[in-house]
Amino acid sequence: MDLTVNLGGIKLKNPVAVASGTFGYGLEYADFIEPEKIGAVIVKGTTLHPRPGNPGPRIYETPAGMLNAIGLENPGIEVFLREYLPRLRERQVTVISNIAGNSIEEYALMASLLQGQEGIAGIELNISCPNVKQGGIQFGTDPETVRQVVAAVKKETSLPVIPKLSPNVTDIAAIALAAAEGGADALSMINTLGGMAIDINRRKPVLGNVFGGLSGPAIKPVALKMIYQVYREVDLPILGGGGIVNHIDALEFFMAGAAAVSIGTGNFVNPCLALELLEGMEKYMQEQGFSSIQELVGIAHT
Amino acid sequence: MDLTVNLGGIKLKNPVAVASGTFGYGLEYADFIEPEKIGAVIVKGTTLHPRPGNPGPRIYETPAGMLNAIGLENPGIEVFLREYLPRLRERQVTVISNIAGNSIEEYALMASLLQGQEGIAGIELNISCPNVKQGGIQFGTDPETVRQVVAAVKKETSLPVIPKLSPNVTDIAAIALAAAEGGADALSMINTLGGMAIDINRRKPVLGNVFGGLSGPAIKPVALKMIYQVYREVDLPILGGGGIVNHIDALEFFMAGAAAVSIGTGNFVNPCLALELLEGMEKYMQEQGFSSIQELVGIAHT
Amino acid sequence: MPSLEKARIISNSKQYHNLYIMEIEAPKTAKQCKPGQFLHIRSNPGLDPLLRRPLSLYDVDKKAAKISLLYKVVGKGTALLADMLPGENLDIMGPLGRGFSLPESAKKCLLVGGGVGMAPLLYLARELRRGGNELLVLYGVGNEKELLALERLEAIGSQVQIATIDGSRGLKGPLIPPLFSEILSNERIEFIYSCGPESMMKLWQEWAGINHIAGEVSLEEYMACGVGACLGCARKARPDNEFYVKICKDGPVFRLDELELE
Amino acid sequence: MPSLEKARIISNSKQYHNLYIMEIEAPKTAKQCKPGQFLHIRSNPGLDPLLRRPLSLYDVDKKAAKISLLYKVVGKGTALLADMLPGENLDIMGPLGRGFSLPESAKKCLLVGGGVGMAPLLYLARELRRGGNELLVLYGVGNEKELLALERLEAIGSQVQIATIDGSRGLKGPLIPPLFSEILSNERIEFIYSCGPESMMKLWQEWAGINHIAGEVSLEEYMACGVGACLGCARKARPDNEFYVKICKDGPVFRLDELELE
Ligand SMILES: Cc1cc2nc3c(=O)[nH]c(=O)nc-3n(C[C@H](O)[C@H](O)[C@H](O)COP(=O)(O)OP(=O)(O)OC[C@H]3O[C@@H](n4cnc5c(N)ncnc54)[C@H](O)[C@@H]3O)c2cc1C
Ligand SMILES: Cc1cc2nc3c(=O)[nH]c(=O)nc-3n(C[C@H](O)[C@H](O)[C@H](O)COP(=O)(O)OP(=O)(O)OC[C@H]3O[C@@H](n4cnc5c(N)ncnc54)[C@H](O)[C@@H]3O)c2cc1C
Ligand SMILES: Cc1cc2nc3c(=O)[nH]c(=O)nc-3n(C[C@H](O)[C@H](O)[C@H](O)COP(=O)(O)O)c2cc1C
Ligand SMILES: Cc1cc2nc3c(=O)[nH]c(=O)nc-3n(C[C@H](O)[C@H](O)[C@H](O)COP(=O)(O)O)c2cc1C
Ligand code: FES
Ligand code: FES
Repeated sequence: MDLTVNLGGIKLKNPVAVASGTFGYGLEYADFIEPEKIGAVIVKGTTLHPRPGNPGPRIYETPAGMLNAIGLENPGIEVFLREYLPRLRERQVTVISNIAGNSIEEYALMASLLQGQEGIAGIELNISCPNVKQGGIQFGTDPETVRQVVAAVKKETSLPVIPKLSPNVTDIAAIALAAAEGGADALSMINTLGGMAIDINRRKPVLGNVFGGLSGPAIKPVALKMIYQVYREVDLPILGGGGIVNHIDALEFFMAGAAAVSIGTGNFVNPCLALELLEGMEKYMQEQGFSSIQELVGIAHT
Repeated sequence: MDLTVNLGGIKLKNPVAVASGTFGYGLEYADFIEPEKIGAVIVKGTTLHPRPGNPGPRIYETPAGMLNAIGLENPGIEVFLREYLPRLRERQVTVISNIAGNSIEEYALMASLLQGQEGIAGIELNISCPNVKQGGIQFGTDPETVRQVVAAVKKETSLPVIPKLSPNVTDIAAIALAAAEGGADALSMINTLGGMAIDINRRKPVLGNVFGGLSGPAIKPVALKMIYQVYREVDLPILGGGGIVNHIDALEFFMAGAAAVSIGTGNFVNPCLALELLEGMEKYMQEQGFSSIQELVGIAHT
Repeated sequence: MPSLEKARIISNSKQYHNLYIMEIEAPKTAKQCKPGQFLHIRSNPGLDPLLRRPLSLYDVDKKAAKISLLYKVVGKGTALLADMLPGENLDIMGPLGRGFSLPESAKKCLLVGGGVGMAPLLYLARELRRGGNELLVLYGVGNEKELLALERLEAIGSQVQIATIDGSRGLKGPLIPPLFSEILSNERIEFIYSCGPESMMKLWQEWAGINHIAGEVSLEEYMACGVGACLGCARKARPDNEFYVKICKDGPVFRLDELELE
Repeated sequence: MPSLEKARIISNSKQYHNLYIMEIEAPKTAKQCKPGQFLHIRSNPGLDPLLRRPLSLYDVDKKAAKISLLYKVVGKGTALLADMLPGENLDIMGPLGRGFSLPESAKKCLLVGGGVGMAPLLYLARELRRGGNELLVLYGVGNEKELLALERLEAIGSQVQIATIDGSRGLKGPLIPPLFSEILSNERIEFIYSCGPESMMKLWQEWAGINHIAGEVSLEEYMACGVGACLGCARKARPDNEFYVKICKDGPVFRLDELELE
């Protein structure tokens, strides 16, 4: 059974990654699951300078989903490289770095800082975080800006670059095409949907940041549709995710066109999901007579 | 306790409506709930000519939600006026007609056919149905087209006109503003999110139409956010809905800025919901010392 | 007139493998029931699963206001049903849909039920017998342990012929006309009722056509509203028809000459 | 090292009103437990609710590999827990978080537990007593029927003082320092532990400050991951701090001098 994937130049031992922001810097869950066995660990979104993040409450459960407004709390890229990366390298974890900038220049600068760092397999560009007001969301909603960000980053690094697309747009395919034009090696989709909740007792928005990002099974149908659409229109491998909590969900994503999948909220429900899901997929593939995961990619289109 | 609402010129005896497409032509549920007691019955989306709708499967359950791709099956506006409206009029149901056209002219023509028809309290403009390829969705995603459709309809009718906005856009406030410029009397939001599901056994999209619209509790956080945003930027009453299944959900919508709410998928779970929910709201208002529903509208903003 | 009711569960237990029978007390609902109709059931108060699930009226005792359901656990909704305990309330809506029609004068009727497709046929058999009809029931299952309705069918005086896939009882093989050709050649069937996998019913539809026998079948489709309000449970009566019938309202029972099975 | 485990439920029953005690057998987990830590529990296999729920270690018997949980039904997750039956499996993850610190040498400790806030304090009391510490427990509830931990607290040899809102037992009033001023004036408290509503703990923090007594409190916040991976359970240690602590990893237990309560 061949489960390896080449995701735009990143060699994955298996096609299941854990999504940025849901798996910390890769070792927080190490008591429960060995991060080096996971296809790829996409670490918490990192910015040039440290960020304290948003005031609480930062998370809230919604029907079959959750809202988060972490606000990109992180210690900054230097601390990441100095303190976290060496430990991940030592354990031979396949690390994809996730970066978010306030300007095209900042994205480029961060890419140059990652260039040449041993132990980083690729860069996921968070151009779609709904919880940061400067930068963040607007980068991901205008095709021309997306093209420019990707191009600027590609200039600074030889690492595979994977822009992460926001679903909060009218035309996801246009954004995906722009990312391809900018030189993206693969696409990651989807990030969270914009959402909010109100506390009827306090009569106020629940989240400290008012708005947050919706993730979890609730958004799975939206993610599948966008991946299905982009698969038809853009010739780049897709790292697909949004609401995956079991192997059946994951299979849906492969069939819609994802070359690999990412698990976010599902890790909170079951920290061993990334590997358990793999077993379920293998069983399905065996039973159905598939010998390579590639055979499943986009199969629902034919 | 004052529960009456003036929704852009439509007088509602209470602020709870049932959403288009989920309550048929108003009498299908009459064995379970008296439609004349409901704030407003928004009838199934109607087109100029009869439409057979999409091939099945047309609906599919998803986590805390459902997909539908009915494809606007309806007998056409003439049959609606001749066969269904008289029965609703007889029972004194507050009817809001929901129309969908293939062109601006068709919207205008349908508005003129509704003009002067006794028993119609207002017109909801479906400019956001994701299941019709001609017309339908694209009308709802371009601000200038939205302005034109609304203006064209307003020219033909003195009935209150309520465009129903699609959530599948980058900037909902821009669409809402365009609708206001076109002369909208109120806004209805949100329609379903685009989505899909895949049957891993058949390895095909589940729905006959491939894509469908996602509704139900899963989308509530998205609906609340969009209503909260539009309430801040546009001075029109909002008919808010998306995922309401109990009175707490409904209260969230009022607090986010909805002047009235609509129940769609919730009717399938509990056909008496529209009235039961009202009881729950009244109880909350009594306990918390509110005497009019108006006092709750937008209260989470202050 | 159908109603919404919180019915009390009297019993709910596994019969064999994933097959369960639940008995409920439903005073408002029971007295309205007709064979072939269904109840639309909420399997849990939460949101997963969200929608109601349709189940046929397996047996109805109007005097005692009792309804029995025969169901197979196939997914989340039916699994939650299986977990419910006597004494708990079941949120039901019904009876819904167009049921079977009963002959005006006594006839010789053939009932063909495959697996859990027997669910709507037992109550039908009971009512047919009450009307003085003569019944031949063809009952097909995987193995004999799944013949849950057998005793009741015999008790009401129907003649039952069995087919099992594994040959553990009756004829060995699938519930299709050729398997019963001998038996049927000696019978003068006037009406056929069937419920089960559509591919099986299709073969019986063809058989009925050839033999000029009228009949009815019960169909399935995903449902949301159950009352014709959402237009979700649509299917074409015939492939070349432009318009769609709704299983919940136009059916679930259809005349054999109304549609083409797939 | 914490683990994921399917623990077997030994007992689970309502004690009073919405208060329940569940006892589970958790061989992998029990032996790792320290007072003040918590288990992250999946209340159902479905998606509603989706996330795990944190519950404190109410009591732990390492030899028997048993853990007790004391919980109050407040919403969907705890309601589903309350429905679980002995023999069923409970999906637990833990023990997680930083627990209470135990004094190096025996001390006179004050434990202040309000309502279900007593949950983490009983096991703490047990371990403190094992270390030879002397305990004064202030136990505040609405009415005496909620004093679920009382017997166990007394059995391990703690001195317990009670406050009830309705005056049904002990002092009448809320669990705040003034109510106990007389009792406390005669005691030489060297360390204070508290868990309960934050507004109450804040008053005890002030009291401890005035009396130069060190101590620890256990805090709550919505949680997703429970291990410091999502950064969801953040709060500021002090209003003017720029950065946030995480309740699940930096806590749930904090030293009184680490943060300012609200
Ligand atoms: C009018 C009517 C009467 C019925 N009567 C009975 C009965 O008496 N006893 C009984 O056991 N079952 C009956 N069914 C079928 C029953 O409704 C479904 O098995 C049930 O809804 C499945 O729910 P679930 O949540 O357990 O499974 P799900 O998780 O919803 O689905 C499990 C599997 O079954 C498939 N499935 C679910 N519902 C349907 C459907 N309506 N049509 C086709 N495939 C479906 C799904 O695709 C999936 O593969 C009836 C259906 C209809 C429409
Ligand atoms: C470390 C830790 C240990 C805990 N130990 C215990 C214990 O031993 N016994 C016990 O009964 N409870 C304990 N709790 C609280 C318990 O986790 C919540 O009551 C439970 O998660 C509620 O879940 P639910 O689904 O029943 O309620 P929900 O439906 O989630 O919520 C019901 C109500 O409670 C509020 N709420 C829910 N969770 C929290 C939270 N974490 N913080 C603030 N408000 C919340 C909601 O806003 C809502 O108003 C602990 C919490 C933490 C963080
Ligand atoms: C708590 C939380 C924090 C997140 N932080 C980030 C982040 O820092 N960068 C990023 O690109 N995506 C972030 N995401 C988005 C996830 O990586 C993922 O794209 C999204 O949650 C959808 O997948 P899911 O439904 O499987 O969770 C975060 C999501 C959650 C729930
Ligand atoms: C089965 C179904 C059919 C629908 N048909 C229409 C329609 O004809 N016209 C329309 O404007 N909206 C239609 N909608 C959208 C609903 O009116 C409503 O806006 C949407 O479902 C979100 O609300 P909910 O989450 O409460 O269902 C339909 C929704 C469903 C589920
Ligand atoms: S289920 Fe709604 S029309 Fe049949
Ligand atoms: S719950 Fe995730 S960091 Fe605390």
